[in-house]
Amino acid sequence: MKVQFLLNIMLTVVWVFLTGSLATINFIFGFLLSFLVLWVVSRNERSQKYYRIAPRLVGFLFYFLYALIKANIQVAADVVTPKFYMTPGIVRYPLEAKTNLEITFLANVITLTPGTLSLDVSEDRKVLYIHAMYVEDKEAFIADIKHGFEKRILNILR
Amino acid sequence: MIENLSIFPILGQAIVAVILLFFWRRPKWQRILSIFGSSVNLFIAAALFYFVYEHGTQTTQLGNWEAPFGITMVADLLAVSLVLLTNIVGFVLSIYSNANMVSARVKFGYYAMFHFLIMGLSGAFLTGDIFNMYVWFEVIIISSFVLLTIGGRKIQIEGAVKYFTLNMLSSIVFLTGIAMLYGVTGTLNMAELGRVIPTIENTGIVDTISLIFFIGFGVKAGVFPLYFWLPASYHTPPAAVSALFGGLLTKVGVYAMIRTFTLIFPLSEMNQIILAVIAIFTIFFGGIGALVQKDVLRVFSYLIICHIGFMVGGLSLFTEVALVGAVFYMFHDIIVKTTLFMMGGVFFRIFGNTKLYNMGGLMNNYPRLSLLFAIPLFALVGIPPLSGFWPKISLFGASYETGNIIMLVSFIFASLITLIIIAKVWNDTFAKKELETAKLKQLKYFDQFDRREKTAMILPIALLIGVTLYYSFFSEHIQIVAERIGHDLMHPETYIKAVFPSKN
Amino acid sequence: MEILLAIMTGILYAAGIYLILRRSLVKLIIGIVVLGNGVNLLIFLMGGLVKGQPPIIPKDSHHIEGIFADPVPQALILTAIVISFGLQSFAIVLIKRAYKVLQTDDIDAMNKTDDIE
Amino acid sequence: MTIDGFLVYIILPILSIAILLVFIRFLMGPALSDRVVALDLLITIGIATIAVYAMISDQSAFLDIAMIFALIAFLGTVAFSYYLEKRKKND
Amino acid sequence: MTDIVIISLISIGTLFILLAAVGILRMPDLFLRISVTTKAATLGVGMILTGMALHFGETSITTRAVAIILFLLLTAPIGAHLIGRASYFVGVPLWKKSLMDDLKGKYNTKTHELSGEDREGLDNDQENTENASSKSSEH
Amino acid sequence: MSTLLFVILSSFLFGLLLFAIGQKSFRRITWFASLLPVSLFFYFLSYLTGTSTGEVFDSSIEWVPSLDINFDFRIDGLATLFTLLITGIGSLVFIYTIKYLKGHRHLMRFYAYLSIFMGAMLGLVTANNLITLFIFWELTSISSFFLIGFNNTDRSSRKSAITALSITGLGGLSLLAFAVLLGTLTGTYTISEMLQHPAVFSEHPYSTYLLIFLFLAAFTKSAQFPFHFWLPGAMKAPTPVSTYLHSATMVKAGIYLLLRFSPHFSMNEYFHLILLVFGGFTMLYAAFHTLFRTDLKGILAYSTIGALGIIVFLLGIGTALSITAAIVFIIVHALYKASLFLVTGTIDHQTGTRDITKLGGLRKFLLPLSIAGLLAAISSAGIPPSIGFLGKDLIYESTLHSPYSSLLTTTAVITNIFMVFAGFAVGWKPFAGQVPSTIETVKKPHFILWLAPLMLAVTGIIFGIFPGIIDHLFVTGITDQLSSGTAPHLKLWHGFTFILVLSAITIAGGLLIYKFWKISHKKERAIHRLENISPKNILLQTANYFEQFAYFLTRVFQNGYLRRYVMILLVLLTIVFGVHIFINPRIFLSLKEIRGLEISEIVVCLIMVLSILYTVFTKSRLSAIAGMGVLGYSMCFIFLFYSAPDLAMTQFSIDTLTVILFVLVLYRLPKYLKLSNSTNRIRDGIIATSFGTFLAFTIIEIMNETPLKTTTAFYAENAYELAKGKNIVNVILVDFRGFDTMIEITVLSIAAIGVFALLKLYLKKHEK
Amino acid sequence: MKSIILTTASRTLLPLLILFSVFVLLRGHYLPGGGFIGGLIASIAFILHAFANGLKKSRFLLRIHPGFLIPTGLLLALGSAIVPIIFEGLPMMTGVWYPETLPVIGKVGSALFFDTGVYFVVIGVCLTIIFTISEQA
Ligand code: NA
Ligand code: NA
Repeated sequence: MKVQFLLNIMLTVVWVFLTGSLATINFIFGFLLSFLVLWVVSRNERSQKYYRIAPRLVGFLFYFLYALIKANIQVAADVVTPKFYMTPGIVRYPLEAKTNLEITFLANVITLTPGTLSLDVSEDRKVLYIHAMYVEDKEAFIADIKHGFEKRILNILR
Repeated sequence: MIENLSIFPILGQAIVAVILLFFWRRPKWQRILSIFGSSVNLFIAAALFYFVYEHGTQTTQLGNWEAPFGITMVADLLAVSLVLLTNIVGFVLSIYSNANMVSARVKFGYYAMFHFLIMGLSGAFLTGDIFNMYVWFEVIIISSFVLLTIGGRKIQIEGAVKYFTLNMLSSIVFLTGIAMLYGVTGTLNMAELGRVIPTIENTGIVDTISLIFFIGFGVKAGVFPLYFWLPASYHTPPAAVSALFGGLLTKVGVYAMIRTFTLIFPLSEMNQIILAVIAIFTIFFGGIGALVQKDVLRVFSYLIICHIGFMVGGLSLFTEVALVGAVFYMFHDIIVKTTLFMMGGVFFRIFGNTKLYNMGGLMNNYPRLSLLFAIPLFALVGIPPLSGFWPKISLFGASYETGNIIMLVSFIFASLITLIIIAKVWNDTFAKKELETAKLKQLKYFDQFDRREKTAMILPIALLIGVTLYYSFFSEHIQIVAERIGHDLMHPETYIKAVFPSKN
Repeated sequence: MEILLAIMTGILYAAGIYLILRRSLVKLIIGIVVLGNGVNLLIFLMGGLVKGQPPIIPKDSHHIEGIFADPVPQALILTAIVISFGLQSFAIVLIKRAYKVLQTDDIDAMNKTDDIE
Repeated sequence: MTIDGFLVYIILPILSIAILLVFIRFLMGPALSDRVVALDLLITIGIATIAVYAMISDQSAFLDIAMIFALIAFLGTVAFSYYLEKRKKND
Repeated sequence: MTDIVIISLISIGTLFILLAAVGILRMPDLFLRISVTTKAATLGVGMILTGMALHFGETSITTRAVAIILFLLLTAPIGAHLIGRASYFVGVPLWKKSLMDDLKGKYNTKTHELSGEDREGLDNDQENTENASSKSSEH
Repeated sequence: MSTLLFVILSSFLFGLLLFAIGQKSFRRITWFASLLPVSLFFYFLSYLTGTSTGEVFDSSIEWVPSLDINFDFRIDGLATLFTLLITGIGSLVFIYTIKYLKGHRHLMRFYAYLSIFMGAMLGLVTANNLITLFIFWELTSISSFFLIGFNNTDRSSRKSAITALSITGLGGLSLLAFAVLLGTLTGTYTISEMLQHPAVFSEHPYSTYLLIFLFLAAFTKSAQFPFHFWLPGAMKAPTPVSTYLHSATMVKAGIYLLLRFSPHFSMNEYFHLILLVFGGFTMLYAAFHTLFRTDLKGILAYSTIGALGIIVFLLGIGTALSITAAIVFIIVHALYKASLFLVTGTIDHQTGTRDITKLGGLRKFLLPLSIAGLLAAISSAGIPPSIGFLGKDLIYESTLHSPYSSLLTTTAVITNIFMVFAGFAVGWKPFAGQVPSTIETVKKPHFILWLAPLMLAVTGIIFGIFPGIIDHLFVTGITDQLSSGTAPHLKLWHGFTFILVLSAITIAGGLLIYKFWKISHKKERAIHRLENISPKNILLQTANYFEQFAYFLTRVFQNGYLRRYVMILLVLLTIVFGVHIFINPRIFLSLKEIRGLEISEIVVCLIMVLSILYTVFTKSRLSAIAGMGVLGYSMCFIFLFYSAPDLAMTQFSIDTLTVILFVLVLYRLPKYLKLSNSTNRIRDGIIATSFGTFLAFTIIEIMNETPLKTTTAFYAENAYELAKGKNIVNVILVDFRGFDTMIEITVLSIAAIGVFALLKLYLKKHEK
Repeated sequence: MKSIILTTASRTLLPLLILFSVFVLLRGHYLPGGGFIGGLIASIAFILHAFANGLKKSRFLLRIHPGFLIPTGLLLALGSAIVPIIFEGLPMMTGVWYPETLPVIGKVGSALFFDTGVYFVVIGVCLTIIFTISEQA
């Protein structure tokens, strides 16, 4: 129920963003509309925990931006220089994340940072296969993600 | 109410069609609703016809936007006559479909498509806006396309591919013409176009655009050398569909030609020659095509083409008398061709196929049916005083009036070859001895039909034959209507005045 | 730019026509789609080209002043696009059905309709 | 230099060049996937172009186009991926 | 002052986009192209949109810019993931200088199921598809 | 309703009524059917007193006044003569048929056709409105079609029926052309009123067409060379039909028409000349052909053609005398020929054969019939005191008093010699001599079967003995009406004149031939060898070639190849644009503002061009679709650059959807083969390129036009105030032109339902 | 396609897209958008859901057969067009407006209902087509 409510609020915010009108009536309308939409789209959605999102979310955002820019520069250097310095490969990454949401979040964030691409999740949801540009040291690469993104994401989502 | 009068035939069909869509899975209900809806619509169309006949052209300015700002629907006598005929055909075919259309097809929207198609036809006749006409044409194409392919067998699909491609192309051509017309005139209202076009200095481009329209409509009308889709597809769907197509679809093209070439681009001498040449070739190729066919439905298909030549030829002569003939011929052809294809359905039920060499014995086994069927066949030939004869008087007369003896000879050729072909059909289907063909086991044979089904098959044919006979013996009525239409067509001011009551 | 777009329209038509004249049913439909684009561009051109002035009445005004793009062709194109979409989707499905029934994509193999037997 | 001038004479040309480069990849392929990726990137750059163009012509209405691009562009990618996998399965 | 911020945001964004474009052209295999492009372009577009929002300085436009960025952040990685996965699946080859391929042989080609077991050199019919020319994958 | 109209319609109604009654009930009332012609005969007889003195009876009922087509009837001398022939011979035929076709499966149908035919024929000869006349004319052709094909299961009957219908159909259409032309030129369809426009018939430039159409109509109906051949074929009909239609009445319709219009054309020299030539040739040709037939009806058919030729020939002479001769000969011929046909019918009915070589000595079994045959033969030979003698005398008198007297007289004499032969061959030969061994005995016929021909034959003799009857009743009045001269009075005996000598020569010659000429199958076959050059064969062969040509042409054009169909359409369009460009080189630019090109626009266009080329030439289907997608997306940018955000959005979404659709559908299709050869590709490329080029030029030309866009201005002014919307495009879509949108969503709905049905509906076989 | 990532993401995207589609629908009268594009976006939302979760689940989600939306939308559009005939005796499709301006939506009139009808028809059409094809595929 709570999840529904949170989602509802989230969508209301999106609505307000979309319409760009901060009037109260718009919030109410957005809320009602989101409610309706959620009613339309939710069947058998299991409820999840959504507490404590806000502060960690902000922290995460900054970390993400940092990673994004750092990686972009690394890749940029490789792209614009004539020779390729990269050492690409597909890495088997054992997942800590359990739920679909966690996995998806993680996978997307990994994909969004330059140089890495989440290819697929195994059937048993224990392994994420990642294509990466710089994997000279596989263990270091895995650890980097483990302590970087995955930890932060799980902090937010759990 | 009067403001909306000319929209009612469209609205009526639309409502019936939408309601039918709600009864998706109930064929029985659909059948009843369709017949009921068709009869209501027939009544509406008749009332509209009567009103227009008595009180002159009616217009509906949709959205209450004065022309040319909105879309104007114009119910002049030509349009309402065609709408009335369309609804007559629709009514009888909705009865006929009872026996001809299996429930499986009905469950997949046959009746809704059917009413949408009739709505499209009515719309195309009534609209006074050239782009709106395009949209109606698309309704016609897509619904006929669905009707053509529904439950598609091999040959149906093949025919549909041809039908689709050429008709789609014709729409593109039509739209190209509309775009260019808009580029030149800045308006889409047909009455306004009629006023603006004569003021355009660059007459060359206007002529070219008019020819583009001609080609676009020519495909729909089935003129030479654009008719190829027609014989390739008309014989493939079930009889009720063929009948609807055979009677009405090509006529929309002819109607559009008549409308554009009288109202928007009155025929220039050059275009008159082009139309005349095309008409003559249409007659010739339709005639010889029909002559060599061995399937009765294909014979009828080619005859459609051949007879389109009468209408286009009439238009090309471009006098009032000629248009009277063309219009009268069109009225006649709608009814008779529909009847013929419905008869084709009966043949199919009796013989299991429609090949001339596989039929026979109808006259000995079903004498009264034969007598009934003889009427449309002879009407088609134009055996006087049946309906096909009357317009020929005007058409022949117009040929003399314009000194176009070649056209006259073509008309004679068309009549003669039709006569020979129908005599052949008669001999093969009716007169010849019945062949010992094994009755198709997978087909419900005519004699196995119960009374209701037989009535559903024969009654609509008889009704249309009644209309034919009315044409034949009360041709004065039709002639008067045709003459008024001919006069209106040659004097588009009346049309323009009806659309712009305040100006002028 | 007008000339460039006029030429583009010509190219679109030409390409559409060329594709329609191929033997593959798929190419035929693609050709019709391309032709549809050509028609749309043509309609668009016929309204006259105006840059950066969409036919939308400004926020605080009750009507448009000055130069603006002709909204009529735009409305026509919208209608045309939608209609073509309907027809095209049906045509695409027809390919599917045709392939199922006829086991071919070759239009030239579909020549049985006009046999005189 | 005004922002408009800067956008018209520097940014738009660069974006156009970027688009061309991506389009070359689209033409080169070699695999269908390469084309799909190129298509996706083309649309993304298109969004940027729209944003720039909205600034140039001072028409915020154009942003809505960008919004639609952003939302549904990737559906094409989804479809092509679907296609690739389905095909493979049917082989 | 804002102008400078705007111009630099837009310029950097544009450069990132150019980078993505060059990247997609230069990178030797599909996965690298995906890796390079999705993010660079997203970042670039994001920056341009931010610049634009600043330029207009209206709430409604800012919100829309934010919405677009959100949409992109949501959809871009999913698209990349899907096409990458599908491409791997149909046998689009890795760059020959790639160091490793942990995914090799993990797909069950019949059911598309992906195993997570870390076993190597098991029965794999991936071999064939990998060497298949990229052209054949198109048809 | 006038009585006359009712009388004519009664025949039709009677015919239709018979169909309603049905075969079973009809058998019981067969006799009743004959009441119709008999009572009609007496009805028309009642007019005779008036018409013989030149009185005319008009009646008129409006039918289609706006076309000036009405039931105008006029009974004058000519009409009375024909109505009496029609109803008189009709009565005998009706009665004769009762026994002749006794027990026939479709007797009802036969009487129905016959009644309808009689009505049509009566209408034809009494109509004073040319269109009405035409209507009845066509009805006679149609009833003839049914009667010839009466034995509908017999292939050759059906074929003959079609041949006859085709020929007479052509004539009918010519008659219509003739009628409409006359109507156009004179402004009326009333035949008698047309006389008031004499110039039309001889001086008007269209008078040639008048002649052509009139002659086509008359010659086909009245079996003149070269259209005569349908008549021998028509002998497939039961003999009463041959008697009635193909000798006594219907074939005379053409003659009637010529007679009716001979006053109109009296000033047209070609009218007479052509009649003379065709009539003369026909009578010679046909009379000669009688020598070679072995079927009694075959001989009769050719002698009928000959007789019709004689009448046409007489009309061609065009004097009062010759018209008198024609009138008399019509009566003569009707009487003896009907009689001979009925005699033949009875012989056939009793012996089962009509082969003259197998018949002989029948007088032993069929004495009354043989008397009828002999009397008819005498009349046909023109032996006094039969009316035939009178007729022949008049013919010779006419030819002798004509410009080319020796030529015409010789022709007439030769013809008549053969006619004498033919009369005796049919009327007497089967009864004379020995009974051949093939015939053992012949059953006595029902008395009607000999009484009917006997009555006709005897009438011929009576009229011969008392020529005053027909002179008084018909000839004088009609001749006065139809020609400017006065008719001679009929006499059996003119004294010893040159004409008598000619008569003697004719009779003697004919009898000599009869005596010495052996009719045999061998000779018939011999003449059949000449058939190759007969009009019949030439025409049938032409028809055959035409059909082959038609087949060929149809296959060439309707060849089943969609691409050809498409190509024709496209080439036609290309020509339209091309001609426009070359005739009207207005292209080069007076564009007021040619905007500068921006790099982004160039790039978009470049991408468009490249993606088009890619779409066209790629070898992978999916890549083509991706290319198509790029093309659509580029279109979005054009829409974007030129102020159409709605379009850009829609284009983008639709494009994406279309791509998805394609992708979903296509993955099952086989490989995209390169199917066309390079010649085709080059040809198509040329078509496509020239079309595109011409179109581009045309577009540039149109862009120079600056129309006044009042509508657009109105929208800009009122979209917000009146329609409450600011996005004008959307306001147009939902309000100004909302109806388009309404229909558009209907189209979409139909398409969706269609897709659903197309993919889901599979019919079982019995559900077709 | 079995992808946990796509499946999960689609659950977020679905409401987002539908919300967006309503947004586009409502503002059409003032800014680019309208029933047609709105309908397209909504159907794309469901199509995406179908790609990610399979047809069965999408159908289940929709509750009704998408084909049912077609006549519903048509009836709505038709109704809004007929209203002026029935109630005011005006020509068909004449705009009938509620005099007050409502918050968020703006002016409410027959045009809005018409556009909503379009919206439903488009959803119905797209989903019918795509679902039917996918089922057969
Ligand atoms: Na990455
Ligand atoms: Na409105």
